[in-house]
Amino acid sequence: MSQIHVTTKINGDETEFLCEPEDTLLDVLRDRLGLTGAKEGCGTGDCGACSVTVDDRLVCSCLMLGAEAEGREIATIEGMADGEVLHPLQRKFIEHAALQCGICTPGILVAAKSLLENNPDPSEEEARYWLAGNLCRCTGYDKIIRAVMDAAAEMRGEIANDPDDSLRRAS
Amino acid sequence: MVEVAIWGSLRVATEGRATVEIEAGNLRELLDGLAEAYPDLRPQLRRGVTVAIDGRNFNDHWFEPIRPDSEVVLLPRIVGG
Amino acid sequence: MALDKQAETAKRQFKVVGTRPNRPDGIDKVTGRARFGADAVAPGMLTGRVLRSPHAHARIVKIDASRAAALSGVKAVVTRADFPEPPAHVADVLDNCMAGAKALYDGHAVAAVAAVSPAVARRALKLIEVEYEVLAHVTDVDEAMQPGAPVLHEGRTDETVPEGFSGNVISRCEFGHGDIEAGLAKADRVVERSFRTAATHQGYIEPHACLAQMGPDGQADLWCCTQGHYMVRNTCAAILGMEVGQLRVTASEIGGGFGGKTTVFLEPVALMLSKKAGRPVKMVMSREEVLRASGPTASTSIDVRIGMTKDGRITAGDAVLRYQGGAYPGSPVGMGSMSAFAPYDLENVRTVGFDVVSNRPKQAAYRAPGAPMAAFAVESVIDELAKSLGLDPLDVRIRNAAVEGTKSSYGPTYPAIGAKATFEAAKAHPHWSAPLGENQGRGVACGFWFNFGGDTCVTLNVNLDGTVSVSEGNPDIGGSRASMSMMAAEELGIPYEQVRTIIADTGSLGQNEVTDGSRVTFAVGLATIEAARQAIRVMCARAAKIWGIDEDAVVWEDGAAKPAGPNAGQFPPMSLAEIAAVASNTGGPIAGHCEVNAEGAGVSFATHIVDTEVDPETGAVKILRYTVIQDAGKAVHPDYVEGQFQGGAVQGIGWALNEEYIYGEDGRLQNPGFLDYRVPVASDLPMIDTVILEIPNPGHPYGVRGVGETSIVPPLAAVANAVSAAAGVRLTDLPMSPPKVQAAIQAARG
Amino acid sequence: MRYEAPQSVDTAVALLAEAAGSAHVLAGGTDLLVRLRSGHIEPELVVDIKRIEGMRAIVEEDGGWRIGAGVPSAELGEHAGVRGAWPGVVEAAGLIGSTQIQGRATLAGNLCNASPAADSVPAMVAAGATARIAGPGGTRDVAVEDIPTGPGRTSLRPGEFVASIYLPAPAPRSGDAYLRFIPRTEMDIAVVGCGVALTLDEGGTCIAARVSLGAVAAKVLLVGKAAAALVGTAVDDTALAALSAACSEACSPIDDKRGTVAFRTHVAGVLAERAARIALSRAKG
Repeated sequence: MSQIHVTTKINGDETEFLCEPEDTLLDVLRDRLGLTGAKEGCGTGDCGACSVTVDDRLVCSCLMLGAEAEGREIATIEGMADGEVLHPLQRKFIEHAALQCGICTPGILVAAKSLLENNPDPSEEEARYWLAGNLCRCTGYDKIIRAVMDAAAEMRGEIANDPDDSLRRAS
Repeated sequence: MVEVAIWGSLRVATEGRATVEIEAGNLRELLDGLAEAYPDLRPQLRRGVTVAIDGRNFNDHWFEPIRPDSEVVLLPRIVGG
Repeated sequence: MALDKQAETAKRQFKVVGTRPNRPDGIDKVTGRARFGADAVAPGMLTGRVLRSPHAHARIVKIDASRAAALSGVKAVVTRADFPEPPAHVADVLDNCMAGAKALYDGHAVAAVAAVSPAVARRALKLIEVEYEVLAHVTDVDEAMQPGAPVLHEGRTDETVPEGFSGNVISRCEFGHGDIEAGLAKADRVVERSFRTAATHQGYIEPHACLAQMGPDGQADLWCCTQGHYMVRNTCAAILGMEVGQLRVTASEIGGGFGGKTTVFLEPVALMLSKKAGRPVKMVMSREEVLRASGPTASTSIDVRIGMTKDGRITAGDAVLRYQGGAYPGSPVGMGSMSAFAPYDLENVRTVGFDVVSNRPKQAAYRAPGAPMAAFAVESVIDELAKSLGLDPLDVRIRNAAVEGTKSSYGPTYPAIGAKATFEAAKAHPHWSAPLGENQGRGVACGFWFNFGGDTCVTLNVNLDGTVSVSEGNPDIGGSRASMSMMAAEELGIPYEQVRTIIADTGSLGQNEVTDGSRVTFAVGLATIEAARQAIRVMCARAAKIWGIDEDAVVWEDGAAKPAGPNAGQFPPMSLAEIAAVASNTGGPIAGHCEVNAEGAGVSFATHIVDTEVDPETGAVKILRYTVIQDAGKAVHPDYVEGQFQGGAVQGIGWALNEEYIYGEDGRLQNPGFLDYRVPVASDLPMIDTVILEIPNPGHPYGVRGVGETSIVPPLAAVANAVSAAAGVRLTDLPMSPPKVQAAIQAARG
Repeated sequence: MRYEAPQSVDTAVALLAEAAGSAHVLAGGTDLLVRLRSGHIEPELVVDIKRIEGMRAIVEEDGGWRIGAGVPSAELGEHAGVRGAWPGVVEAAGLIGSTQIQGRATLAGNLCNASPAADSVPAMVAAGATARIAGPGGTRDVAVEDIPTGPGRTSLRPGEFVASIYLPAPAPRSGDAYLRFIPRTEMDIAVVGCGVALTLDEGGTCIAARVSLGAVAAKVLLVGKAAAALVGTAVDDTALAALSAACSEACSPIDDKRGTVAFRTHVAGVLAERAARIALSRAKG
């Protein structure tokens, strides 16, 4: 069994790795590259916890071979924030308490980012259908959808970033 | 004496009585007193019980005081999820 | 601990408690940095894998692992023969982790390997030869109870079970008071119905995972995702014959539990593999393993009889509950029986419960264990009675509501409770009177849960710069670190941002009960408050020393020590930071700690309203609107209280509509994956509206009640009542999957 | 296991033909990887065909559309031309799994996986789609309904793979639709699926129809009797009732974890009627 040499770009960085032919992209990210933000919740593409984008297309990294990444551009949760500056979705997830345990959160954020890149002004129903492949067992999705819609509004410039948001919401 | 309510299926161990009287000033004395007076209760006491004292549930706290007029109800051990 | 002494006025003005600050672990969790169970690594780590029984019930005649052990890269093979004879209290737990004489369910672990890679481990499993003698099996609760059913264990039936049942009936319990038949005789209408609920799984997205390392000196470290690392330590130590102090367990971040991570599955096996291999061993379950071989909840069969007068007074309530809890004793039927009629003030009430074993995985707790199924049956019959008598279902519930002083259906007399308040709030909610369209129906139901306390330790350290570090021993499963920081900040009078709470390992604090029973905000919160008060006493003493006045003459207000009144002398207040800065000069570091068995938690109630639309041609059910009304005692962080309400409601919706364990004729699980074990997805649901009521728990200084579990109790019945209203026919069999709903409609309409 | 990503059809065919043991074609991989990871298959060779030129392209051909075997559902959904011509096929492809799955899953893969419940297949059958098969003997075109022969089995010969799917140009006044029934709103395998394509004359009479059912037999069915119930009618209630009855009658499903025989049989009729109404309104423009 010989390993395959793959050259790819992950979160903007040129990356090379060796993998077994049967390794999934998720195996490679987690076990070979130390990018453990993507999670394996099912291994069958039914939970979305391993979501990443490949050439800007949202996919389950558990359903793609590592070898297929050759020459592709991959984005994971680890590349979502710009240094210390969180992506608006990340910030809104914290502010809206859109996570409880947090295991589904990386996958949902990657999927939600992909949604807003494809559709900056989704309806609630569009957001719910886009995210239907991301299971969350803690929240009942309510606060997740609110956070996504709020982030979308902010990214469209409809609502100024309100530093007193948490105070306002507490009243 | 403290009056202790016994749940239905446990009454086989208390000669059919729905309540029994035990001399006890706290939870430990109550549990010891029950085992002493009604040896047939011992298997359940070993499996675990919860004791409701005046409407609040206690599992382990031996020295929780019980007044003579306290309402005391024996329950199977309750656990959460 | 006498909690009453701490009870304070509900009128207290809070500064931090009740606000919605960001959680301290938020950034870790939105950036992918948070480390969950499967994210652990150790140098030289091996991969552990489990071989599982393909049979529902089989005697294990022989296991030959020699070929696996000889495979290059295999470093250890473990079977039951490697474990010492366990103490009685963990015997079933060990047998569930690694089968002994018999495999008792499809997926039961029979052997395990540790190897240098997952691929080698997989190959090794295939080389283990197990000779089975396949036995007849039973997975249905009613069939398991019949005389003549295949019996899993001989001699486990206890003294409470009457003659005439199979050996699978382990125990019987009975609760209640009054005279059922006399009560029913006074009723204008009696409804009697039978109900069934399928087993469901907690469905946490993170599979079980652990990393174990055990040295030849007997010292061991374990990293795992669990609801209680102290439980893991105590259980594993007992199973492996270790001293508790030699095993240190660190809880990783936990990706959901809902009760399912309150026991051990992989951990003792990983430790044994590591012991034999002399290297760290990591084990992670696949989703299939989680569903086949962790701890789903019980499936049930329940009969209910309730009598009601024309004006809506319940004259008697009677229920027989049968719960199969998998292959070992311990189904939550006792709690189901106690909770079934708990929201009501009844003169005549009786519940009889049977704990039954069958060839399924050993059940684990699932959010308010036992209660949702019982509430489904009872609340369905109350709904049917109310409607058949032309009464408003909420009026009926208000009419019969348990209140302070009511003798509960399970025995104790209630202190101040919120049952009636949730009914009245539901009645007043605009949702209750909103119009409905064609094929739509509205349902309402109530739920009850006990809530727990238990052993709890908290240490609070005041740092030299005036910040505060809180260490607690309960894994944070939904924002509890934020709540603890808030309660510490509230008590100390400092900003929330100056407090950081961490989850300590088992070597750092004393015993902590698991994160279960909705106990954390209540019990850990109580201990946090007490630890803060202890630190305040120390800080007041230091200020008194500095000022040269009596300790009793110093009070703590707004985060500072102050002289208590003019007679104590004129000194400017000393803030926490000022006292902390000179701690070394005034006696040493300042800390407070609390070790307590925090018993006396307050019960809680919830009422849910739901609108559904049923497609009469296909039986498809759509949830249109959902409102949760629940008593929280005091909502420390309202976002996370709402989150518990919403999450519980949606798990209940899944249980009501589509989630079920499906067993084939062969006794094997047919749907061990998220494809066919159908948990609700985002597009299945509307927003879940919440109403938080605050009826303070007298047993907690801030009035906190547990909120995590009650929210899953009403939805099964609420959705069933709504679907029944929309379909025009009573649904009594969960889940109400489309084929069942369509068949019921077709049967009713002819 | 060996992984190969050939650049040409010929190389792919050679690899597949030469493979001593089990060889599998990798397009979107959403079925293959599940089976691979669960240990249900242990291939000696996996041939990734996505790097072959043309495999990821959608091109117009004789007024219809040729869709490369590597084109994911999501790209199909973004293609205005295909969407305009065969909205039912595009919608069916858009129902395969989640957004993430649609980023990878392909029509050709959905077809060759040969599940009787595959969502895109009844829609393709109703549309009269053909599959272009590449193999050691060159290429051949086969009607989509002739590819699956039973659950997990196809009529492909050793060394062959589906290189593209061709959707013909729809006749004027045509419409198609696909509906499926699942217990949830997303993420389930079809309990029943139904594709309908029909063409009207200028007077509104149906002059051609194809009706296809999924998940009610060992393979996707083309139900001639159901189509006959529509042809020559104005697709009125009477015709729709006859269509519905014909569809139910054509079913020979199984009881399983997803549905009962009675339920599937009943729902096939319900969906056929609903899908036909949508197709009709599309045909009327």
